[in-house]
Amino acid sequence: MEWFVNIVSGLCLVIGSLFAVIGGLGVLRLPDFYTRMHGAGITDTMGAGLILVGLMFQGGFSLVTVKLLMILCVLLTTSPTASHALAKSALHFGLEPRVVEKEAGS
Amino acid sequence: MSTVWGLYNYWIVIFLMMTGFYIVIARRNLVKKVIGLNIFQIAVFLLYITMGKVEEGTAPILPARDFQTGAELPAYSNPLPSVLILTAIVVGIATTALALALIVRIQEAYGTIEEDEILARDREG
Amino acid sequence: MIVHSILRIVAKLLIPYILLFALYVQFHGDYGPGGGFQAGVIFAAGFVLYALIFGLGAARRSAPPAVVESLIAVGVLIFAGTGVVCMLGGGNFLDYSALDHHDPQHGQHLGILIVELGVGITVAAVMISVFFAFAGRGRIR
Amino acid sequence: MFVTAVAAIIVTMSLALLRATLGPTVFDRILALNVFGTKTVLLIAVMGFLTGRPDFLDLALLYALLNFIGVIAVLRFSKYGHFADPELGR
Amino acid sequence: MIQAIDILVLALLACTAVSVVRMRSLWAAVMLTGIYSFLGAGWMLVLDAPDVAFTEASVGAGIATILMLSTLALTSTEMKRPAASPVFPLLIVGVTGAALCYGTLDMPHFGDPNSPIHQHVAPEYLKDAVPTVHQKELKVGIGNIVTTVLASYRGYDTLGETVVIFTAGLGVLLLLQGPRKAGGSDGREEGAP
Amino acid sequence: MKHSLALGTTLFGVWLLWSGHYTPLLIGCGLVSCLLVVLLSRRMEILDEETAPVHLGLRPFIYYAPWLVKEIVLANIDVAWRILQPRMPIQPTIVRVKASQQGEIGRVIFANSITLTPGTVSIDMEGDIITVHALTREAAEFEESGEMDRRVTKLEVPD
Repeated sequence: MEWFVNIVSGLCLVIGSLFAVIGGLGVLRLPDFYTRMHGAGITDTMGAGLILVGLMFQGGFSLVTVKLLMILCVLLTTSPTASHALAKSALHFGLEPRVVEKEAGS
Repeated sequence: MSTVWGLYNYWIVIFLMMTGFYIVIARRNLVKKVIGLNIFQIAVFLLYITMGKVEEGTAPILPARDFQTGAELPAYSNPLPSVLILTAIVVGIATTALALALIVRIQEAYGTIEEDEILARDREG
Repeated sequence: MIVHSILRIVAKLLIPYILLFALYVQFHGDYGPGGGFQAGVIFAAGFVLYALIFGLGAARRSAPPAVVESLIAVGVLIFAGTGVVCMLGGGNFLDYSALDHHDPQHGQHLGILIVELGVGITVAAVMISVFFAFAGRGRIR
Repeated sequence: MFVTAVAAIIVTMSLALLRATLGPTVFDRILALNVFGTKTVLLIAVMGFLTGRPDFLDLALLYALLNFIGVIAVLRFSKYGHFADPELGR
Repeated sequence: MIQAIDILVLALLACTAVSVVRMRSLWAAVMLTGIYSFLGAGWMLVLDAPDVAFTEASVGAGIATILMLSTLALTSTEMKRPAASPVFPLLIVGVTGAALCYGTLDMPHFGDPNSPIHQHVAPEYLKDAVPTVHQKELKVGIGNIVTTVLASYRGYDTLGETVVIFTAGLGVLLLLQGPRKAGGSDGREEGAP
Repeated sequence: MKHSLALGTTLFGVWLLWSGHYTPLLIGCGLVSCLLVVLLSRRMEILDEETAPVHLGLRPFIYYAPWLVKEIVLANIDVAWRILQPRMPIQPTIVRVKASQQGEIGRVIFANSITLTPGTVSIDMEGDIITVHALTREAAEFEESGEMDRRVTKLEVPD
């Protein structure tokens, strides 16, 4: 049982780390501000989520796990709100998103 | 080689301090100077904390047990630097607020926060 | 007109928990990391969030500046007053063992708790009123 | 595996730092700040397990709560240039 | 391994500091200061000082950035180009830094348990003093030594610090709440006392 | 009053979960703290059904969260794959989505869910029209299909 939990939590941690780095790459590589937000979204959901879930497996049934769960909840509430507020003020500031025409085929 | 890694922390901390120092003496903008002071300040905090660390040590909060194995951890880091720096941080932000308030007043009195312009206006009388 | 309803609702959800977290940090200073200094700053941060979302006027209505400014002094008085009570109890200034003659440990514990409370009140009040002072000052062109 | 996580977090932090330095707009910097805050939360959480003392998760919780305030403050400032008006919530 | 993390985080700190120097927009500089403070707090946690990390975290993320930004809102957000050449300041900074680095050669190495700082006072706090104050708590099994030292052993010191904060707050209020000199209110001070 | 009670109970539960030390002194401190926070919230006028959304019950966690997690994971893999490719095959698109929820909080859940799913970010919300910035055309089409909207609306109205 012990080794099973270890393997699962290890997997979560490693995959989460992978997604965090990919999100970071996205923040760096993507062409304009609005697309970069999607990169940040990856680190905030999958990266943070999987790493915290991996740690929860390590924590077992204890208050530590509860705290990790709360951190996850707070992150999942605040990070989209912050993103939304950020995008909204960028839009009102006059930063035009670069979009492809809807009719044009890919 | 062990010298390099053993003293690496001090060197980086000195580098940070000097960065802050450079901002304070080379930049004319008063807010930027306060930012430089802040960087210097945090570098000093880091210097103290570095000295308090003991190898194999753990945070000075009892009981020091490993979460998973339950084993007693061998040593505590030094609590004294923590105590000194803890109060210093809050005092630091209070004094920073005072400095910023002074800057706001300077802006209102002189219309600028660039050091050379303030001095020039003073010379004019 | 409700413009930033998402921000407003999430702030409404979060503010009570930030304030509670500050109080938690305040009272658990003996057991884990934390204490008056940290708690005061976090409490003030909760108020700052309120002021940022709902405006300075609303924040001033819910925490009148006169009350906050007098709390600055109250915190210091609690701290120093504890010391005086210790002296009245026959000990030295700030020697909390004198707070409880039968059980000096309990006295120490109580003294630390009260003193931290004083620190927390002062820090929170100073930070809130400093923020009010900065934010309330209009710009001069 | 904790080490992998810490390494990945630090790499992400440096990527975000690069974005904060490069800009080009103010909003890119704020985005980088936000990502950086999330990564700090994770770093603190993982460090707690790495040193065997996860009792300090309070710190991560604190960051998760306060990072939001920082971002909102920056936004508010970028939008209105001052703090006095109550428009944001109305 | 702690050492490896330590090296990486410190390198990031140094990079952040250098970018703060290079930023001309005060705005961006304030934001990078926020990042600097984040990293500083993380590093303090690595070095077993959770209390300090806690304080730095709450101050850096909660208040410092906001105060700086509100100052910028009242002054200006752009810095004018430095007029003087950077050679002279660099020289001063370089010489000072070199002297300090020379001084570190005599310092105890990082984490050395035999360094002088661990020989006096602190052992008394840790071994002898803590159980007497927190005997009851020790049996239960809990006690934050930092708080104990802060509030009990160094109570005078802490009282002094509190008074300093009190005075600084008073100073800010005196500076900013007085009558305005020129220009007058532009109507933004709604709800002022 | 109902909301005060709900908020106070939740806060006290959270305190107990955070604390981990159950001595009379600390529980007393917890009660006082919760009371203080509730009083302050009332004073701040932030205490209503939005602060303590009792009317939603546990439905969001049981019916909605698992589906959302599935969507988030799928979207994550898709976006990550696109970022990793050297040419980055993205087609940034802007679409407008109608939110059919009645209450504010339902709309907030909807907008935040959109943002949480990588590949789509809600960048503006006026009335019941949410502007969504999508990284790819597929993501945009998914939002336009309105499935998420229906699921969030169901949370508000019990069947």
